[in-house]
Amino acid sequence: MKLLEYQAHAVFHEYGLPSINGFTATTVDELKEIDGKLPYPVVIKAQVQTGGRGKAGGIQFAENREELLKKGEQVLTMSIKDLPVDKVFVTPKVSVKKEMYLSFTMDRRAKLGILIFSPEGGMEINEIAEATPEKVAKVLLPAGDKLDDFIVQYAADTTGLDPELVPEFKNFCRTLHTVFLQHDCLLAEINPLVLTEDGRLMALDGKVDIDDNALEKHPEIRTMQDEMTENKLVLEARGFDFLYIPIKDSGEIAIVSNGSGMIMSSIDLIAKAGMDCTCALDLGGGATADRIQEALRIVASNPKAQTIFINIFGGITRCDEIARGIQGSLSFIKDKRMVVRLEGTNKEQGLEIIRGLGSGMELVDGLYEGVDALAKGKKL
Amino acid sequence: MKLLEYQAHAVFHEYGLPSINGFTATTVDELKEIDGKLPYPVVIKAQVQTGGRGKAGGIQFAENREELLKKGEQVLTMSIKDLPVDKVFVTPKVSVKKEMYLSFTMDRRAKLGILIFSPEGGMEINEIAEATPEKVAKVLLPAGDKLDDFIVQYAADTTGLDPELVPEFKNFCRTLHTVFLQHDCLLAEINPLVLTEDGRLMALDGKVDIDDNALEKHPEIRTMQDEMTENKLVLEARGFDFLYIPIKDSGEIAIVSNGSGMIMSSIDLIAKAGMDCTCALDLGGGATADRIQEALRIVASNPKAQTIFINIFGGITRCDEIARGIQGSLSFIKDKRMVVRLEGTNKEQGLEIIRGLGSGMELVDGLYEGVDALAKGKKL
Amino acid sequence: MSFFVDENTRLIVQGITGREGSFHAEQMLEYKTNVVAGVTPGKGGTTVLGLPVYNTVREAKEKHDANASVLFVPPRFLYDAAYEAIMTGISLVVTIAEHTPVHDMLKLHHLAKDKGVQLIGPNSFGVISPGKAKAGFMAHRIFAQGNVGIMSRSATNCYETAFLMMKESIGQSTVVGVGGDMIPGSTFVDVLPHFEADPQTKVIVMIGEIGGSEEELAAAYIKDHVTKPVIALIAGTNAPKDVSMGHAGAIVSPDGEGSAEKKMEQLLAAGALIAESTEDIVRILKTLV
Amino acid sequence: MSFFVDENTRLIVQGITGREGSFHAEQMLEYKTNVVAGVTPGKGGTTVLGLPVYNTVREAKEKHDANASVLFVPPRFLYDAAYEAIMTGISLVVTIAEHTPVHDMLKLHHLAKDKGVQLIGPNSFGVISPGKAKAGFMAHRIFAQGNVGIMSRSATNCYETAFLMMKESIGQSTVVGVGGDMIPGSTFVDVLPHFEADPQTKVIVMIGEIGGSEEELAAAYIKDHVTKPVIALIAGTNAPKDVSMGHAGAIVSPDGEGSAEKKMEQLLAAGALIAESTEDIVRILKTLV
Repeated sequence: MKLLEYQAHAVFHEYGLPSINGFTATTVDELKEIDGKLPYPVVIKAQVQTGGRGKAGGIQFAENREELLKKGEQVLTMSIKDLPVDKVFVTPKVSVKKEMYLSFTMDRRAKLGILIFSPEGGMEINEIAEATPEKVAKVLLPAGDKLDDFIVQYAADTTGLDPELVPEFKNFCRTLHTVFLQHDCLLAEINPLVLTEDGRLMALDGKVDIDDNALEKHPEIRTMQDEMTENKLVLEARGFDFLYIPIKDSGEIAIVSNGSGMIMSSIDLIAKAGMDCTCALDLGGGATADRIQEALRIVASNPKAQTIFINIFGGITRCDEIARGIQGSLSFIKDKRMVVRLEGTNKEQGLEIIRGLGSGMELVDGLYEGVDALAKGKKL
Repeated sequence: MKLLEYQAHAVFHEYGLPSINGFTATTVDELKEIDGKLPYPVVIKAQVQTGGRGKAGGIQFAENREELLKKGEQVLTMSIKDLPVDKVFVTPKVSVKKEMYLSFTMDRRAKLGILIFSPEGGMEINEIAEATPEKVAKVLLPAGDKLDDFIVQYAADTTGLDPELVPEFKNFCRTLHTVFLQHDCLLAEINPLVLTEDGRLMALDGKVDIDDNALEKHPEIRTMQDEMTENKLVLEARGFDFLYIPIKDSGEIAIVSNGSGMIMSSIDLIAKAGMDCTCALDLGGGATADRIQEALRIVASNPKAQTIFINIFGGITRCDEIARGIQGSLSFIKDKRMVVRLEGTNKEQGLEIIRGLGSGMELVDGLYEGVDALAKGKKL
Repeated sequence: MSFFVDENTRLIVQGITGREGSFHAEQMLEYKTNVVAGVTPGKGGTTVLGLPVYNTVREAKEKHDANASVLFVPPRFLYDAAYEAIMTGISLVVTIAEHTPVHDMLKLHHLAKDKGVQLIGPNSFGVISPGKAKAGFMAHRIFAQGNVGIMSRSATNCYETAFLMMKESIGQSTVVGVGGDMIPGSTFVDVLPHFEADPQTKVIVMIGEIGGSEEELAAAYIKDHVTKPVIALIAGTNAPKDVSMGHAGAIVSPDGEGSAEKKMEQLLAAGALIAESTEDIVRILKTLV
Repeated sequence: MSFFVDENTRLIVQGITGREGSFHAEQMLEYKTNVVAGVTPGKGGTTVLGLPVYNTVREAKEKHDANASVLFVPPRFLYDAAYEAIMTGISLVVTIAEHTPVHDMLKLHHLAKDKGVQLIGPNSFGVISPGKAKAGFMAHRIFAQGNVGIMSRSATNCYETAFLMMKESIGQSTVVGVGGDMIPGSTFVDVLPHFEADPQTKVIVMIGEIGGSEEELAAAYIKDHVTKPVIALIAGTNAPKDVSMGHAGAIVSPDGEGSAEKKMEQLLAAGALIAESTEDIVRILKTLV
């Protein structure tokens, strides 16, 4: 789960990491309340889950109340990469002597945490690495709960960080590493990490991505989830423990299947045949008739989904259950084209039920046949 | 460094380990002060660094003030295995339902900590293991700072500890393990670990042996060292960073050498030739003339040492320095026989100096020759 | 032969007193797997399916000479249970649970490596050597004894492949679910040497997918060390970027790292045969076996 | 051949800016050992004996492809310094310091094992392959190239042996000080396979002493795996019980565990030749080489 910037700062503050303070606002009234709480000039930052805010005009400076309200409203009414800006984060403008980059993330290849640091910051890390590779340290962390001093020292030494900054930098790293571990982060990034005019290190912007599998340990983060700008169908599906994946805006096919691998295989073959999927829904295990009905209701509510491709292969999934679920969903899928592939226990009973539902149903045997059917509009 | 019982209890209390409370006394006056502070009956225990106190009469029970003073004085004036009892530890007499054994120590073979537990206690652990081996669990601890729950559970399960006691037993083990780690113990033993009549676990007697190499981390333990019953020459030698080792009361030879291996080899060959050593002194590295003088003064003050065997082999030790040290020690070694073996840099200069000291000195070339000289009274 | 599990396996089931644990213990017994005991802390002394249950893995290991363990425990207990099995020196530890925290797996992966333990999973169907033994929850009826080794990040794509193989009367030596998580206990590279060394295995099928670098690492290993034919499927070519496709591990980074194209390219260069679908795997297999 | 250190060694000295570190770095350079750099936290960027000094082992390793490290650091810093070297993947780590806390060594011993690092010491004179290289503080003048391998818990008994060998013109392949502490990084059993595999080594001398079980474990290993003649000396037969003889590890338990008798008995049964003194070692050597 990727936190919004102001949420990341809240996490940093919790651990005592020097990080910018500010206030959020969702309306002009709330902007008015901020006036007077911060010394001008202030920075108004759009809170959306995407990069490139600056270029899109999502970061504005205000010298006084008037500008705060005007520019704040402006940002609150804009969209960035199709995401409406619901909230802004207003902070003091800090005098910056130097911008740096610091993050802890996962190295999947080595299966270790990794510290990434550059005394050059502000840009994306891959841009920095392209421009000045010698100024980027990527140091794998030994497995365990300790950030070894020599790791940080190495990062500082090899990038030429001013030795006078090293002691404070080590403290900063230790604290961010604690955030990384204790908040189960996949990414804890500070960019820019700034050296202020008065010589302190401070997190000016932060990205925090928390392992979804660990949210159980962090109930306070779970409550943030509702606030996030997110696809409504994704949220609805999550309520039933389904995974709803939006795929391509231009697609017309919705896939309902039971397993990640199967879904990817289906998308791949459909794409190969020149068609596009709009979404996919993963039922997970234990597909009962009731759950199938809910799943079909959710995908059917996506107006782009002209065709629903149900592709079920389960060792212990009962095909008659699936068929009964489809039967119960006829009311909301009536105007959709349905291609159905069933494999597993009680396959024949399931097929019998589907056949009884009439010509709207296209039954196929196997994935290839399903994709052929989707392509050719082949009927049973 | 092996703590006395009352010191072990003090360490246990520091960690909140349920452990018996009591008072120490070194005089009858101090015994009088204890009267009234504890409910009778009380237990009076001699504080000496040896086992078998009970059999030697070093543990007494007192029903009242009169008995406390009488028996207390009795214990304070006794010696156990040649160690005079300077101090007693007086505690309440606890009603005991069951005596058990628990310790954490080092397994040198596996190079791991080891938990040893038996629901039978009171005797020495090797006696328990001989009598009822199935009631003794010896469980190696994985390297690290955590006492894993499953280790303790296993110890309890395999010795048949009452499952109702397991939760409290786990807490007890965790605390003792913390003592073991944080106080750098070579041994942290509780015997007996008792189940009191009111159903609690309590340490009734404890043995704690702390790694000498870690005393720097535990200044409060270092202060205890002075209190311990210890050989005066050992203490004096320690002041100069020498190691003085008493060997055999009946021996007449003192060895002065520079290295543990060399000392052991010397003792072995001397014993093989039918003679006995009374003590040995290890100079360690950097043997200057001054230090040799101090070392010779210390061994010469042992009246048993009729003969001093100086056996020096050092890659970088200068033999002329050693010789000058011997020269400076003539006043206090004049009535001792001296056998000297020198090997290393400036050997010839050293030998020249020794030869100049007169017939009291016997020079030998090598360890075998030295042992021959010791045996035969061979003169130069 | 075959490896990981076979007639010499002496398997314990951690979490055997749970609903899933007992159900699948029964399935494994039905498959004639030598399940010797169960472990559930606090339930020691009880019996499930006629098997003794212990509080600790160590007791089960000592009393029954157990050499493998399969864990049916919820994700939040997985770390402790796997840690215990690894530290007790069980040589094969199979973890099933989905939704294991990534930081937990980070530690377990290296702990198992350091201790020389083969840790399989999590988010895996387990391991099966058809006709001999299984440690996991896979529907064993779709597997048959044969000489194709399969290792797969995906359960469904593996099932589908096995199912299609069965129709063609092609069986498997050993099938390993390396699991769909970001940090697996054992990777393709960890499993490949076993397939290469196993005389029963004649062809290796590797079912990979987008995300991570395991297929690239496998390609490098195959190039230098594997002499047997390898058929590889990479699922997710057309999956959107920066979106997890259900498996926590199946995600292409915004910068394109973990894409199917790169994986296929490197596997092709390493001499692997690239299948475009599960049916395609079986088509290629028919030409080889 | 020889092993651990030789002409391919690229050694770093941790603690090179200290008095002992710089003195012995100079000695090692004088012996033509390929010392490539020094490491002292906080002294990075300086130079000692013309060698660059770094803050971290890692930087020294990357800049100079270092493969060995010798530590001249006080005992209270030993844990951190050895930990850093091991975690950085230096394959040979030699520790000199006496008085290292036992609990520290307990962790380091296993960490090194887990990471496949050869940790030598502490309380050791180091390692020398005469005529090639040395990592330690031994007086190298008493060693000469030859075909006897020595491993020793005691420095002085080893020196004396080497000195007596020199008089008889018998030299050494590699000499390893396993150290006199209770928990050594590498034990006799860890070193024996290297001597067995080293073609230069024709005879193995093992200088043990009372305390612990290393000699017993070595006996078991020798019996099954060592084909070369082994001459063993066990010092301390007549040492009093329950008293440390200077080496922290040289102590016989009150119950007699760690006694010289048992060690000699088992070594004899394993086919080792028992020497009663250092001179006796050389006497036996003369009959063999």
